[in-house]
Amino acid sequence: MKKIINKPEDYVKEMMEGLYIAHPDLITYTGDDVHCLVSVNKKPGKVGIATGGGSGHLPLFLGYVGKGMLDGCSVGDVFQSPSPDQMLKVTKEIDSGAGVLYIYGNYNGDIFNFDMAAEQADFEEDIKVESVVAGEDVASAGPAAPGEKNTRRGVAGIIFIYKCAGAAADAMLSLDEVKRVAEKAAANVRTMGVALTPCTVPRVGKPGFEIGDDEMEIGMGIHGETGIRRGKLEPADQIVEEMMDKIVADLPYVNGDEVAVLVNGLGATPLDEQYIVTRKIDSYLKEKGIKVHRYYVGEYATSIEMAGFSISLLKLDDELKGYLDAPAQTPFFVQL
Amino acid sequence: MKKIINKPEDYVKEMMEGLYIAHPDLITYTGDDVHCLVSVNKKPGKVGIATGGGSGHLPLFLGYVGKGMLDGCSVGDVFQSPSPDQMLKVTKEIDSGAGVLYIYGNYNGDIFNFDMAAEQADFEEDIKVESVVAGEDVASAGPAAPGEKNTRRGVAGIIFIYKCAGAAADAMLSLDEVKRVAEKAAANVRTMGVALTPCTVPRVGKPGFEIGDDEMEIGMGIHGETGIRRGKLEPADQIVEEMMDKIVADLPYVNGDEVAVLVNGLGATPLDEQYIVTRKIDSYLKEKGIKVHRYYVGEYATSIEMAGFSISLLKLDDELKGYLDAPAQTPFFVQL
Amino acid sequence: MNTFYNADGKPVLLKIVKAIQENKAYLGEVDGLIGDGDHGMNMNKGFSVFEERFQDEEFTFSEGLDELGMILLNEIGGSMGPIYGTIFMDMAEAGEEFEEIQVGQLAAMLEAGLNGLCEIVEAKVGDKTLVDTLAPAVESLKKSASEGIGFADALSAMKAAAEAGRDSTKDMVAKFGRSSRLGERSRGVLDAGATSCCIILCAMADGMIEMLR
Amino acid sequence: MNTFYNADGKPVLLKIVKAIQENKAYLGEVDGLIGDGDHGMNMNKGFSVFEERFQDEEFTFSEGLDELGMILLNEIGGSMGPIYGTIFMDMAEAGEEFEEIQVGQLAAMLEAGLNGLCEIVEAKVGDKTLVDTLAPAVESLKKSASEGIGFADALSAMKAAAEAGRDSTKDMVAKFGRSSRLGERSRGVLDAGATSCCIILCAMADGMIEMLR
Ligand SMILES: Nc1ncnc2c1ncn2[C@@H]1O[C@H](COP(=O)(O)OP(=O)(O)O)[C@@H](O)[C@H]1O
Ligand SMILES: Nc1ncnc2c1ncn2[C@@H]1O[C@H](COP(=O)(O)OP(=O)(O)O)[C@@H](O)[C@H]1O
Ligand SMILES: [Mg+2]
Ligand SMILES: [Mg+2]
Ligand SMILES: [Mg+2]
Ligand SMILES: [Mg+2]
Repeated sequence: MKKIINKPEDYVKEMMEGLYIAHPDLITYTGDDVHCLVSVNKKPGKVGIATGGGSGHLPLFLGYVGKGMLDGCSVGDVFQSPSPDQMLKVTKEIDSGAGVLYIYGNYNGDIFNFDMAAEQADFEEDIKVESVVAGEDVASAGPAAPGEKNTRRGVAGIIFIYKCAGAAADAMLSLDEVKRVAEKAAANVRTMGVALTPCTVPRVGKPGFEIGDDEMEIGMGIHGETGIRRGKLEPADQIVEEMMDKIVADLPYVNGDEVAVLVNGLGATPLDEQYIVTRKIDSYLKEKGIKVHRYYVGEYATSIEMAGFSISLLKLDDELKGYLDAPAQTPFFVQL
Repeated sequence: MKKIINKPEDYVKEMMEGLYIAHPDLITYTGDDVHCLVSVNKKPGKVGIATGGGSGHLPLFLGYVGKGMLDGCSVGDVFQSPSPDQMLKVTKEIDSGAGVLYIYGNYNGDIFNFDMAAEQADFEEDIKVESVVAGEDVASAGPAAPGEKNTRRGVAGIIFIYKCAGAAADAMLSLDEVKRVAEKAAANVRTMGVALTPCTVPRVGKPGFEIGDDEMEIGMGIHGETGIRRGKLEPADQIVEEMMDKIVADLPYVNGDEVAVLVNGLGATPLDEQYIVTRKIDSYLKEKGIKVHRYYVGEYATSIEMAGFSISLLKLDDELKGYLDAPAQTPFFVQL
Repeated sequence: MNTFYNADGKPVLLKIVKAIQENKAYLGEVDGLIGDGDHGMNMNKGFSVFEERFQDEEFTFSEGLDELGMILLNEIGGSMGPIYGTIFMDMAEAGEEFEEIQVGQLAAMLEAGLNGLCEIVEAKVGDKTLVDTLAPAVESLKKSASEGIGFADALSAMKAAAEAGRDSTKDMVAKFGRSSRLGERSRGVLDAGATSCCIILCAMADGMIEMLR
Repeated sequence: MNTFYNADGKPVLLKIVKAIQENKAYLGEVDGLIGDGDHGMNMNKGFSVFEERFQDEEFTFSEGLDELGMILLNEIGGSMGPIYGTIFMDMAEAGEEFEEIQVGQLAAMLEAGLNGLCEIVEAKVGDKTLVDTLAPAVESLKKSASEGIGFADALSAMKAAAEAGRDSTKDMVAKFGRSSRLGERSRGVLDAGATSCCIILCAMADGMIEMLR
């Protein structure tokens, strides 16, 4: 394990301390617990939006707390959900009477813990909490049948949900309305990833899986969950084509649609490669008659130091476009 | 070589094409050459600022072209200076009569090529060009004796020079004044880096050097230039202390000074680790009585997929503070 | 010698805590083979918080289970917090009225824990999780109760069932959690959760046997 | 047979281009041992642009050097563009008035190239760079000129000096460029720039020998 850290057990605590030092104008913590991050900028009467999840995905999750996006985030150990208590602390701090929306990824641990926090907030604190669970990784499971639970993992596409819901809340919409917007974004986003190298959880000290020097795994999750295919590394254009075929067919995105595109580096993959990928996505979508409203390229949701990237598409209507384009200012996401 | 690319010889061209696709509101190119990047936002009468250098350092160099920072950038192959012709094209495009300032790193190839471009701009195009060369890596050489040439490498600290000079130009200062501000920033910035893993130039196909699984190299340059010490990997706090001792003693930064701090990831090092580093820098500076005006943490100047980080300090006076805090909007740097 | 008094619960709970603490490294090793190696650390966290907070307090068996369960459920996070938290809290709830616990009562408590778990996870027997330890332990106690077996013998039988359940995971392919990514390659080693569950059940049984009146 | 006419320069220039193209892979290998392996590609780029642009044109030796130098200097970038660009352009400038080139004239031209190079780089003989090839080649020509040696013999002597210079880099420790990071470990292999410079000088000599009148 080659990391610039002190004791592995202090990894998350020290990382969080560094964050508060670097961004005092935007974030702080509540309940005497550095794992309970909240925005310093409160807007009275606004619906609060909280997220949460394990560490190891910076800028996800906490990096999107600030103006125009999220209001709070509870942070767990690396790849471990935080506790209900921690989520409850965040919830109490960010509620200003209009209720709180939870937006988080579709993982067992997170669901257990955040459902409990939501119940406690409701019963004990009289805070109305609604939840929207992101599950848009097309490689992780088939689409949910009508009435069935979505079993797909939530990955980088959650940023689109944050952005749209955050802007809706910032526009002072009600909890139900903000939830509706979040659900609309969640329903219209699809993601797929590819991994080239594993990552190492500091407390564990060894890579989460092994992969050959010339191999990639298409569809791998951001904790190293199995993908849909492992094979020899291919040229960028070929990888992008395989991923785009799967993504576009899934919603499906069709001729005439307008989308936002997120090209997300998983940690060790240089921006250069992400732009090479962007170039191919653009020509692919042009050919399909799908218009790109805007691109986001960079590291938005990582797997510590994994090499690889993911592509997310969000289908836009006028409402979502307006919310996506609204300004925001967080430690990792600034849009004018 | 495990990279998401097509043909290595198309690496830079395709990366640039992706950039123009993703950021059409901010950047474009001139002279029919994707290597000649210019801002789409022109401010008549403003001093133009150009930079340039080899690829492989994204967001450096080109990612700082936009509003309030740079106006143009010529881009070479990976780790290779662009040509005088390319820099001249950029120069011609961004000059609006007030002259052009070149700000670039202290490397042989860049100096050869940009000095020639400057001469041609002057002689053939009647554009007045001044140059400020960044050389702030305290590990790369001793300080220049009075009247002697600075032989230090220019690394991540150049971003501070871009920012201050860019804001000065945006404030419509004259070429001489913008140059003075750039020189002041250059004189007050110091950087040092540490590398944990090598990077691979795509055209070359193998890592630039070898380093043990438990080793680091303190003081290494952003092309893999030899550092001052190779040794066993140490805890983050110890590494930071060694680097800060060298940086702080060099200017020197002293009790009562006010600084800006840049913690820069070299490519594969997660943000988490950069914040662990930030935490230690903060307590180190507090102990020395040096006040931090603001932190920048993230990937600002990389070495493709090298693991490691650098620390840069900029000593501020009221003038530099004003320029540093001024707003800017580029593909990779947005400040309100 | 056929009754465990709910009031005698404290040493049993502390024995469970101790067993987890002593097996922290071992559980890490087991999880390291096909998981990510953190199961010992994850388990140790909540149990040690309980010990620290309650070692100088008085509490019954069901109260102790409730407090431990609440700590796991509320404060620990991860998957193990809710999973073991649910098991212990549902056991506590089922047992809170009991003054005397005999085989049938313990069977009812443990079954409530298993049912609670099955409400929150999808894993079934055969999926290589802690369910493979807990389910046969419950079955064994229920069988002992219906056959009128003495408490000490029933506890021994339950330990044997839990151990057999744990060992059965060795030949299984993981369907849930991290190890499931290995598919067929997850066969051949124990499941970490099944192992920790067995440690907990055996420590509980040993603790009770000492306290039988 | 003691004069090379400036007007006969085209085949000589094309021979140099061809030599670089043919040695692209070899130069990459040499650079790969202690550098980054791109020297063949870097050199090939500019020389091939020259060939493409001028293969159907007429030009003298000094004109060809000037055009090649300008392409390297203006269009190629990197370090090799300015370095070889300067050498060729300064050679061209020194030779532009010559109609007939004899040993003394060639010595003067090459010395001008060396001087131009030394104005932009700090490397000296012994630092394991192309200077180690170019400097002894200049010395050899100057010596031949002062001793009145015939052109063909002078060119052969220059080739031998360049080759010896190139070979001398094998035992040196690199002081400049990428290989310098290896310190003592850079000893034992040739320098890439010294190798390409030798290839260029030898191709030039061979081309001239064929054209002597
Ligand atoms: N979805 C699940 N349902 C039931 N049990 C599970 C599930 N996921 C994991 N487990 C159990 O948890 C154990 C691993 O626990 P632990 O290592 O603490 O967590 P993690 O897998 O997050 O590292 C597994 O051995 C398995 O018994
Ligand atoms: N500062 C310098 N001064 C003189 N020659 C140099 C210098 N740097 C590099 N060289 C020469 O350049 C050669 C390497 O060229 P090349 O591989 O094309 O460039 P790079 O080192 O950028 O990969 C070296 O073998 C050496 O002869
Ligand atoms: Mg884990
Ligand atoms: Mg585990
Ligand atoms: Mg090179
Ligand atoms: Mg080279």
